[in-house]
Amino acid sequence: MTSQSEIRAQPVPRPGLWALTVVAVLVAAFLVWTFATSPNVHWNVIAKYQFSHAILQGLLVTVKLAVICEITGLLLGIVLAVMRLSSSRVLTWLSGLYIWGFRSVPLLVQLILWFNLALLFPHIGIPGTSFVVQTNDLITGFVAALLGLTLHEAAYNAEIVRGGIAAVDRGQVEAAQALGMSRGLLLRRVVLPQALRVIVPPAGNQFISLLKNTSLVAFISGGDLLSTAQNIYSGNFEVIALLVVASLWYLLLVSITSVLQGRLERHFGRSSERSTKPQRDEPAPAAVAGA
Amino acid sequence: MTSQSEIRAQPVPRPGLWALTVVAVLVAAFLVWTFATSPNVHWNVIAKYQFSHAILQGLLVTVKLAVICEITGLLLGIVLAVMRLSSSRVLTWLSGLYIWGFRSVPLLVQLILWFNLALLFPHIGIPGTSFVVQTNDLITGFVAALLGLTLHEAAYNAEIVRGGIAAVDRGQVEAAQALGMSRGLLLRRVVLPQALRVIVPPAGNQFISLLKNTSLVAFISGGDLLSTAQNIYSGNFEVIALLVVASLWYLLLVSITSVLQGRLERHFGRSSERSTKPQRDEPAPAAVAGA
Amino acid sequence: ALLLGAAACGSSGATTDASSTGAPSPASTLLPKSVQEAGTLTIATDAQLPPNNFIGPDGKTIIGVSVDMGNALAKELGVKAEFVNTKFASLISGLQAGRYDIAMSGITDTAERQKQVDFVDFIESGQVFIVPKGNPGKVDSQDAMCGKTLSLVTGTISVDLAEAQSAKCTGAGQKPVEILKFPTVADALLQLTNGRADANIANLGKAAYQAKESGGKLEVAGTPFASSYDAVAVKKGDKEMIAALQYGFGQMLEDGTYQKILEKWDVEASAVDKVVVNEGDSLESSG
Amino acid sequence: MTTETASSSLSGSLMVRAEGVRKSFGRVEVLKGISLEVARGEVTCVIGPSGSGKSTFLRCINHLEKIQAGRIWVDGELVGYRQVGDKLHELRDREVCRQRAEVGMVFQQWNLFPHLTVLGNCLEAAIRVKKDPRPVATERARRLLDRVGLANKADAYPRQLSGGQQQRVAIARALMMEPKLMLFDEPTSALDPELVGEVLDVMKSLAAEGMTMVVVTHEMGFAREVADTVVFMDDGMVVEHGDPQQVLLRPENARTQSFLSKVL
Amino acid sequence: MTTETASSSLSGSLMVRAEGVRKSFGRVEVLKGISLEVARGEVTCVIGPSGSGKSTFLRCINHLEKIQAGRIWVDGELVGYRQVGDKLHELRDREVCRQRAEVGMVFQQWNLFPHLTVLGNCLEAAIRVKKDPRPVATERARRLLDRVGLANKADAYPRQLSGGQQQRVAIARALMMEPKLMLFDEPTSALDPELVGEVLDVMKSLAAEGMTMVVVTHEMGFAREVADTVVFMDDGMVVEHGDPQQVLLRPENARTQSFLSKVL
Ligand SMILES: Nc1ncnc2c1ncn2[C@@H]1O[C@H](COP(=O)(O)OP(=O)(O)OP(=O)(O)O)[C@@H](O)[C@H]1O
Ligand SMILES: Nc1ncnc2c1ncn2[C@@H]1O[C@H](COP(=O)(O)OP(=O)(O)OP(=O)(O)O)[C@@H](O)[C@H]1O
Ligand SMILES: [Mg+2]
Ligand SMILES: [Mg+2]
Repeated sequence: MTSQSEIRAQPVPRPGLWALTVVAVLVAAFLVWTFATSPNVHWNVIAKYQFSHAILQGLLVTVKLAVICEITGLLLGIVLAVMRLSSSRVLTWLSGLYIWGFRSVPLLVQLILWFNLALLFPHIGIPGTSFVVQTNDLITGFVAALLGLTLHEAAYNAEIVRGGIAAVDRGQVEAAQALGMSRGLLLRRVVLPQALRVIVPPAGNQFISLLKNTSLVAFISGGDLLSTAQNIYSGNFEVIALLVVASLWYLLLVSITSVLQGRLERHFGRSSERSTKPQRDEPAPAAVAGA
Repeated sequence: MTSQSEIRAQPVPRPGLWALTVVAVLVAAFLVWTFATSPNVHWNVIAKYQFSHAILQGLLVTVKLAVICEITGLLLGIVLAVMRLSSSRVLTWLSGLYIWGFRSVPLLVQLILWFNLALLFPHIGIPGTSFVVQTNDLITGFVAALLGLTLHEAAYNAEIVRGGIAAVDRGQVEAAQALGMSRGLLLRRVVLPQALRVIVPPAGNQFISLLKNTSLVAFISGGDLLSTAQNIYSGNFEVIALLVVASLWYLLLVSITSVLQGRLERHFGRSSERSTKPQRDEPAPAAVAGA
Repeated sequence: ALLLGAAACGSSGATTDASSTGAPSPASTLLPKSVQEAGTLTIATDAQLPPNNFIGPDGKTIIGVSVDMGNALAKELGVKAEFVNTKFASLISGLQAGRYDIAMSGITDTAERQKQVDFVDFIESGQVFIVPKGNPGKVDSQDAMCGKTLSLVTGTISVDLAEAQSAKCTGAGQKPVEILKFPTVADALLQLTNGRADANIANLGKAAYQAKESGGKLEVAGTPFASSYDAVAVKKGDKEMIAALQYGFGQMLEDGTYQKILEKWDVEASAVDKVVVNEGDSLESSG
Repeated sequence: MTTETASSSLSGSLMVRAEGVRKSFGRVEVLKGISLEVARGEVTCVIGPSGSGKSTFLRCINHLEKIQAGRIWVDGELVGYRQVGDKLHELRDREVCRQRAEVGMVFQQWNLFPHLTVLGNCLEAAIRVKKDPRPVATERARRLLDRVGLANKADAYPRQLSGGQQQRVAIARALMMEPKLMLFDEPTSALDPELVGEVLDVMKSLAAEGMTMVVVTHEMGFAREVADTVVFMDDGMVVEHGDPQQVLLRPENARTQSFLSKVL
Repeated sequence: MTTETASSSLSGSLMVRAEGVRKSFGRVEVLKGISLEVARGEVTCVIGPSGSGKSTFLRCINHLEKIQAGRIWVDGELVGYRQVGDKLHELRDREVCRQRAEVGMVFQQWNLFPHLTVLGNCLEAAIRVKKDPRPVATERARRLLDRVGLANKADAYPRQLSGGQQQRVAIARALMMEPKLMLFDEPTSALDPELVGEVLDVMKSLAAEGMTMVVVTHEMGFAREVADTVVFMDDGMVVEHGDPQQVLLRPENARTQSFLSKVL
């Protein structure tokens, strides 16, 4: 009887989908081709600078700043998020004030203020001791960049982490409390590992923004990737070529980030899946949402 | 019997917390005071420019661009997120490609490429018709800014929305499907309203970043708030004063955003709370997390 | 120099179809047809460089040498000048994309840049130092730069000069020049006020103006060295435009408009006798 | 062709007909050839140990899962596919939705929409899927809520209700679509014992009115009282089926016997 | 001062003593003066309708909720406060944690840590709170898992287990802390009937070994068989308490009677 047999159904024809795909691929190919063959895009210049010492130096600065400030900014952000969610009014308020202030002041302004701290405090010393340094010696461009980027990232990451913590099931906290775990312990061992599932996608965004934001160190004489490219083109006027050089490196950096982000998401998504049913490997939660 | 009586316990003394608060308030007060009284901060200049026509004009450009591109970027981002999570490989891949590309290329580069599209296509026309326009006439600075910012925001928002959708309970989708809701309907009426709870905090971040990112339109001769301030200080060398002017406006903009964000969070957080118990008004999920 | 003849050619070509415009002035027919038709000369400038091109005290109008020169030029050529404030990156790419007709932004003519655009050189000036009041770093000559910190603007020839000097310093067993680079003049000069840097290098006209504007915090030091041309940037090979500009400048030099503008901004010392094309390298080699 | 005609004629009196339904998740086969017939107006209770595939089978009837082999008809219409000659064609989203709209489903975890009021939960699909005018839908919703004893909760949000109340709203929501068939997946197992009665009462009255129902349940009392047929599933197969007296009180199969001894 | 001495002497044989416990959420009073005594080694079952405050009371014993009036002592020690003269002082986080560590609690929704394996769930608090050396803790964890019949699941993640298995892990996790008192909040109500037995069996064996337990449950069979005392709560008050035979079979209070008639 045929109706007993395996189901090998004709899928619903999706001419629209295929048309869209073909159009998208054609458009992308056309853009890439036009770009690649345009006489206004000087590939010889791009080739010359892609691996030049100055650009690589800038790349290094960008990566170094971004990685360091991601770590420090995330740690400070976690502290701020926990303060924000704490039961102490004072801490909530302090953290709210910080987040408000550092999300408000443009990063550029912050960097310039830190770099020029000597305008406000020519010397920094510890009162009562003879320890006094010239502010300008203490706050080098790199230090100013670290400070500015860390404080800036912390404010944004605090919001992201707060969202993640709020999404963790309350039962988890109570179970940990019932086992006698202190607040710090339950936060570190129970809440944060589970919050990461929600935190990772926006944190990925934020890190990529950070990679780009390093270019503001140009204003404090730091030589990151993008501003190195800008420095070079302001000398030789090869604007498009140098921007392509920088963009290609960014494509690489973002690719690496995306791969890492995907790994983290799979790692935390897998173990954090709540399930009331045994041994069920749920499919991606919203495969249902699409065409 | 005393043990029957109301509990009015002495709270645990928290000298550390109070010390922290006092130090934080003192430091903040000291910074504000030093800043306010520093001879290097020219309050008369700040007062002169705070409400000057040029600055207000810049503020308007910033707000206009940010609001329009938040809307367009969020809508496109939702489409991309849904594509990303769809069961169609092709759509998933197209959306992934888009997100990768537009998160990678620095916004600055995108803006410059759009603005100078004429380098690649001097004329734009519809083949087969006589409709042809000069690309430079079509792509004004404002159009280029809208294009660039929208496409950029869409990529970031797509990731945020994807995270939000993934956090919605699968049972909700199935319940909607079982009622015969089509994919579009269940997405609009069931999934997205609930995803917003997780989406709002990072989306708030993203909008504030967008407010700041409008300053890149300076590269395509748009006059936003921050670059107007920069232009002015280039002429009169009042760097700090003009940056303060811009920052004060940003403080106002971010305050408004934060208030709106808080409202949205409360709105969506309230109704989306899952609860297996009747009539329980759960306290903020992680008030437990703090000191 | 190489383009002078070609420019003449171009101008004669333009004359033939001048009949289409309403303006009978022979000068207006020199401009490329598209500019004639539009009636405006679109000039790109990065308004962050006083006294050449910067935002006036009202906070929005672009003023300066470039603006006055551009307006006068346009008048000579029978069109209106329209200034667009933009950052350096789209100054050049916009020129190449045909969005702007010319760029006037205190641009220095160098051999390397001539590969991308053509220059009509109309200001010649040597470089001097801008230092904090009293010149605490004692930077008053190129050799005095050794071991000192200079805060410079990216993309200006001052960076090349400082780097060359730094090499000389180390060659002579002295400390190198420490170079900080900033996107705008204001950001660079702030480091002099802030005490982080000892000097900035700028051409004489700009330096004098900036010292004056600083309200006594900064002053000019040293005698001018390393002369260079400030130029109008024109899309590479736009011979008609070059010819038109040369004609316009020629008229302005003749009737004294040119000198008056320079005097207005206190930079008359930077005047040229004759406007030339792509001659930047000739001064560099001599400087 | 013959099959098509055969099935049509057969299913004249049948609301659900399943033939050799197989379903795997990855490499694990969860349903191993389920055949079942539910006549119009009949109540069928499905019992069986956890993991035996009861929920999966119910979900297949509503095409929430795609089956790998076999066929399911609801009211004579093939679920999820259109047969043209020998070939099967997947139905479009729109058609699948139409089929699902005609079948009501109540889940164990109720799954009310938390962002809508009780009334909103009831109206949503009626207005947007069934395209009822709002006044008509509201009128029906109030009648149904009254019937499940929640007339006064129309404006409450789900989180303000007890589990038993939420489950009754879920039933009203499903009934709003005026389905020809109701599927219940352990509708009382997440409820406190005291609340179970409320929900079972509503289901009994539905059965009494002649609604065709397939109910996965562990409430043996309910099965005995209401079911026309009891189906015992184990390990993806129908092990025993028949009228409740026979299956529940005199089971033949050893597995059924051991299961019932634990549950009763 | 007198109270202090009185309570100390009284509680010599008492594991839990609650006196006039009141608890409100906002304006709603949920516990309206609960007094209760649980002797060492005794099993107390708390029954009552939904919303009567059973869970809230259990949570108060573990100081997961702060009470507004009254006192609770566990093993003679005031929960959550230190009394100095007439004045109460809140305990520091560290001391509250120590008190909680001595009381095991098993929730209705089991609440295992999804990111840790079964063994990891058991070890976490033992190593980090109780400060047992890892080998000692691992050794004990394996013994306990063996005891609840899950020795072979040590490396599985919670989501790979059935509900009954997860609940048994939750019990093992609580026992890892070697508590003097175990609190169970409807430990079987989220389980399928077939799985309930597994969990009740473990609890019975615990009771047999003399563990003091307070169990909120709807399993009347269990209460009858295992409990030394049954407490019936309604609307935030203890309505009836006594030995199971009396409360369950010959309830005096009308509310208890009506409740039991529905549940049994
Ligand atoms: N989406 C899925 N992916 C993988 N396995 C699944 C999925 N859904 C169900 N299963 C597996 O299929 C089997 C049958 O599951 P099903 O939920 O149908 O059982 P059940 O009889 O309803 O059990 P219960 O009484 O626990 O609800 C189980 O082993 C389950 O783990
Ligand atoms: N955090 C809270 N905020 C507000 N109200 C609460 C909270 N926790 C409990 N309640 C209310 O207190 C009352 C008692 O709740 P509790 O959970 O203790 O009841 P229960 O007897 O355990 O009921 P069930 O059998 O449903 O678990 C209920 O009306 C509940 O809505
Ligand atoms: Mg099931
Ligand atoms: Mg309870």
